[in-house]
Amino acid sequence: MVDLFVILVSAIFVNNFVLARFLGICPFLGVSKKVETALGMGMAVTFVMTVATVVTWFVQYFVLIPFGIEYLQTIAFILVIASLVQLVEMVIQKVSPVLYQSLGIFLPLITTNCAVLGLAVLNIQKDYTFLEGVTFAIGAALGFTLALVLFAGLRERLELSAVPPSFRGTAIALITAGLLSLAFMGFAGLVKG
Amino acid sequence: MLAAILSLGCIGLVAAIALGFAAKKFAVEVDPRELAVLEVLPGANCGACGFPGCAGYAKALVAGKIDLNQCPPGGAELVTQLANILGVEASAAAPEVAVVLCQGDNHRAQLKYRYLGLEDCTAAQKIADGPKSCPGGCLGLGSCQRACPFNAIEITPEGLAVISREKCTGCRKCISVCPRQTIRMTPLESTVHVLCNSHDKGALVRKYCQIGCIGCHICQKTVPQAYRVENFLAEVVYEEHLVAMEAIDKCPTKCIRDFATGYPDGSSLLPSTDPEKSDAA
Amino acid sequence: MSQQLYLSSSPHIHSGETTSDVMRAVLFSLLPACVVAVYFFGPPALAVLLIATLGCMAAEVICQCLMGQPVSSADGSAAVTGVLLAFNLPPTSPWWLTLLGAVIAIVIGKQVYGGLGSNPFNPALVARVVLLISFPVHMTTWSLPAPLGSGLDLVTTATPLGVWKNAVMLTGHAPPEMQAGTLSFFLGDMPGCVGEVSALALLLGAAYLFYRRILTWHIPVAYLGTVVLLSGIFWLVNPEKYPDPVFHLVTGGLILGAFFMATDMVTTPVSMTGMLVFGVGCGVLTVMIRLFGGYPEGVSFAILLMNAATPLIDRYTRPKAFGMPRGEGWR
Amino acid sequence: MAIKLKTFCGGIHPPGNKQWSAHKPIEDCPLPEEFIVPLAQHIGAPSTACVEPGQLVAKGQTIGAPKGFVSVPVHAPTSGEVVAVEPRPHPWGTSLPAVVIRPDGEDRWAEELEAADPNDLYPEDMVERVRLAGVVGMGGAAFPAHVKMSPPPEKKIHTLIFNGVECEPYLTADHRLMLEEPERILQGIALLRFIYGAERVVIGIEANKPDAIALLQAECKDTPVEVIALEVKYPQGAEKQLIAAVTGTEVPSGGLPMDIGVAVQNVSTAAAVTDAIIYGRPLIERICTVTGSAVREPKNLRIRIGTPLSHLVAVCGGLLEEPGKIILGGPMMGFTQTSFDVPAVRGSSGLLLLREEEVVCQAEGPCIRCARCVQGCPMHLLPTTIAAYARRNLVAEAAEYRAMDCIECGCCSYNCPATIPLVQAIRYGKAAIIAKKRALTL
Repeated sequence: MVDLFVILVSAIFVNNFVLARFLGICPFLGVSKKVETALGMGMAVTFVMTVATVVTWFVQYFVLIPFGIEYLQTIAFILVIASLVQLVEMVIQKVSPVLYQSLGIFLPLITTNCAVLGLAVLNIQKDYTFLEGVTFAIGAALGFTLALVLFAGLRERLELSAVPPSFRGTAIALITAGLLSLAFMGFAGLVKG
Repeated sequence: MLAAILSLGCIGLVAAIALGFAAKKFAVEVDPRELAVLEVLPGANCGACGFPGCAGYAKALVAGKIDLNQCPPGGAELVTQLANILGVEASAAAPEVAVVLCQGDNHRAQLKYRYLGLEDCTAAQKIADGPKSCPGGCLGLGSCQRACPFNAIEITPEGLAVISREKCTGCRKCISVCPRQTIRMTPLESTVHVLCNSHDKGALVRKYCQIGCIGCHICQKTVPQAYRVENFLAEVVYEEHLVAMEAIDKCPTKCIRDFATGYPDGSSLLPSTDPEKSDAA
Repeated sequence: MSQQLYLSSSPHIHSGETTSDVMRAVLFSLLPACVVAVYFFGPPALAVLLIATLGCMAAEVICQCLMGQPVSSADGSAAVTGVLLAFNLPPTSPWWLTLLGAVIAIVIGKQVYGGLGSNPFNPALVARVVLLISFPVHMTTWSLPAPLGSGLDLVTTATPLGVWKNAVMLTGHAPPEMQAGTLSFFLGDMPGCVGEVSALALLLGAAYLFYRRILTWHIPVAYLGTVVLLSGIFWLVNPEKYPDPVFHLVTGGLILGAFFMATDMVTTPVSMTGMLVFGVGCGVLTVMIRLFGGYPEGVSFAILLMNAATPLIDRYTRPKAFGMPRGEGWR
Repeated sequence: MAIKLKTFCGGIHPPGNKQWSAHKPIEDCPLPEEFIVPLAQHIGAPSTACVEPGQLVAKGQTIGAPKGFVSVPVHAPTSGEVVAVEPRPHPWGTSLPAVVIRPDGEDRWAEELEAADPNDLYPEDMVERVRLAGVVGMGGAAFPAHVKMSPPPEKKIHTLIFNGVECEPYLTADHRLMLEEPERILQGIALLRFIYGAERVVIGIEANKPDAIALLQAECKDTPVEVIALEVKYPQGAEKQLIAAVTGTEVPSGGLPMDIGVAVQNVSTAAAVTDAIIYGRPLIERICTVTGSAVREPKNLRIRIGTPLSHLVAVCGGLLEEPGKIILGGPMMGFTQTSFDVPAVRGSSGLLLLREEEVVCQAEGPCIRCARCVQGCPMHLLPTTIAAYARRNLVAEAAEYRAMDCIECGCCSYNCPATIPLVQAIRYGKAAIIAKKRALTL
């Protein structure tokens, strides 16, 4: 139990996927203009990450290892994740057109998102059990959502402030992301994970 | 090797089946014409059409609810493209630009009081009808400038809005925010305008503005077909703009202006040097 | 005659207190701590204070000139940032470190966001954290206080929090000698950053700000209350390993943080509920980082993290508008 | 022992500046050379002129007929000749139709006005007499009183509050009225109580008028009317804040006081109701405080509606210096005027002349989020956020932050260290919200 908690806290705060591991920067910058959209994206990522972890774990331990083809890990994972995200996209488009519209082109981006692939690979590297892996995935996704929502809040506020023209848009977003990442350094050493 | 190929192939197959199934089960109907229309629209989402963004306009177009010429930034070219996609006859709109019908900046026009507060024309207009004595004159607080999606409007240091004819796309955003209807849409080909918006009697106009139209009819007497005077205010009959310049020198208050020869004083907008554009005719 | 009249929207009278009045009051309230700093750390502390303050003001003027904006250093906000930055640096900081901090605070922390009022993070803390991460050695070299006239040289040592953290890491329990000096810590006789050492001087300044109604009680009370409560629980559970709440209060930058850094108006929520949430958040994060984190001191990081959360807090803690049923649609 | 005075949450404490005129007894203002009686003096449809240039009118004669239910007639302030019916500068800022009357000096009452014994009247008759007399809310908003007095039958009024707060700085008109003519007010209160059938009747007075509180308390000793002293705080006299202070209940957002069974009337409205019901006299005069540092001798004047401001200034000994601002109403919610040519109207509780150096003309600075506007807002809104959205034309966001609940009291702007014109920005946003709603319903 304690182990799982440590994994969770570590993935959310200490080794935050976006702000400490710098994975998934593209949606972090792209889908963080509005808090609502960020929440939607966060939920989509949480879902994808969790499902991807489950599937890749099974692929790893029931397909790749038994057949001795671990060297195909990357390509197999990409294949699985890509088709999975396609599936999610179709479902969302049908079930919630509003959410689909606000997530826009970034849903397909989860397909090739290094955060998801990175998570799957890290899971295997760290020799996590199935339960640990899922916990790690949820933690990572929550961390991603946390960073995304915090950042979206900041950007919404920036919209109302008098940022000099040359810094408007992505420039100031990158600076803010840097400062946010600095603040997250405070969690360093909180738990060894 | 065989195991690798087989297992990857199997994974691929499973994924393909799942996707194929989902494509059937969760298919969403999108009118292909809508996508095609969206493709050709400028994508500025300026809202000039009155719909929320280009996607909204595309939807309305495909539904056949409106005319094809509601997108000023797209211009005539877009109208023909849209007509091709939607299979309708095109009715091209003549290109238009917005013009500020006022030259009464803070030096030339009288102020009735000193205004304190929000830098916004609509807000100032609510306080005793705006600080300018002239009821139609430009307040120069820059509401149109902030509304312009194309940065085509500047406010001169003397407090007058000036619209660049090169940058203006005719989107009408400025018109909707101007509380005094000082900005008008005019045909791009006509460069001559009576730059005044006051319907007050000549004597009153003289009192509060050095450069306002006093309704003296001299322009109309000089070129009868090119000017119309109503309620003490002259107006160019734009169909006859070619001969309208003849009256420019005759105007006693110099409120008729030919933009082909440059912008009002104080504006940093350079005189139009492109011969194509200045004699667009 | 009518041309001389002013017309405007109501109201037509004003409290008379302007932004620069507020900034001046904050500067004034920081004076006692400045005096104590110079008393305990001598000329080096004075140098840090001067370089940081003048550096910030100069950086602001240069920035605004370069960007073609009207120069607004007269409002005093850059000076406040400068003094607060100096308060967050060790008295032994070399001049270039201080100056770099000043430039980071003003340029990255404030001007790129559009100047006063637009920055989401406290500029002084941004600079401190950047320096702490970039120059850990310089930023964690502390010296024993050597009161003016005592003839002592500045001796390199560690802060009480640092000593405690080291002891816990090495031996698993608190160093016995640390529990003794609460009163001298309170007066400022401890190694630490320029402005954080004397809780007494800081409280004096804070009292003045309360008197001027520039501070409200919400953030400091929520912050300190949370720290006392949380550290008290840990202390009761294991007094061997965790220090008592009073130790937490008087050591490190907690008082400075709670009254002067976490209350920076620009980077904190605007509603009362929001301020309470902000304060509690700061408290929790501070205790967590102090007790379990890699850094001995967590105040800066805690405040920066809560700064980041401020827009969200603002969003979800809107006051209940007059005439709205409690807990419906609003909040 | 200090008793905790009733009040509301939020608000500000601007300097009262009432000492200049608080001790000055009400003086009758002599007739000016010319009256300018605007046809629009109340919220609702303006009345239409029913006299012509050249016609002779008597004091109290109807010169403007009401148009619709939310509208009241306009009466001649004195006897004389109608000189013109034309647009004239109006306190609201634009030129609006007005009847210009040159007095003949006789000040002869019209014959059609009849006194009545209130014991013979039904409440409906009383309301009708109030309507015909053109009585409006005299606190400044000038909402037709008869509309307020005819709540729909399902909205039973149980509490009737009389507003003697006068929280606007400088103004002392209501204060003097309460001191000098309490019987007129109390008669009106009795009549209104009868009309509404209210169980509880309260007069709320700010604690800075102890003489008025003592006097009215003594007068109301054996009546069911309570006189309550309220904490000195602006905007204690705003309708919703007054109700909150007296009853402890909040008027629902977007609703009216009648939704919680409360009605509020100004004390001077009560006095006007007495005149209308008992004497049949229309609303042609009111008490107006002429004050400010640019006036030689601040006074409380009983003025006729339609008196030009220049005349009021002359009666008060003229100007000490050219004013920087001419404000009709109080300094917190009054309207600045372009000249002294505009007339005082029914809602004009004061004329305030500020010297040029008193005018707040500091350049606007950036918002430092000090939250003073939030702490001061009596409606518990976030003024800085609403203003920021309104200025960027983010109408939906401004509406979501409840811009429409703003009562424009000015507390936020008063407190703002950056001198941001918050009220003006919010007002702008409100106009945009209304325009958008209208566009959507069309």
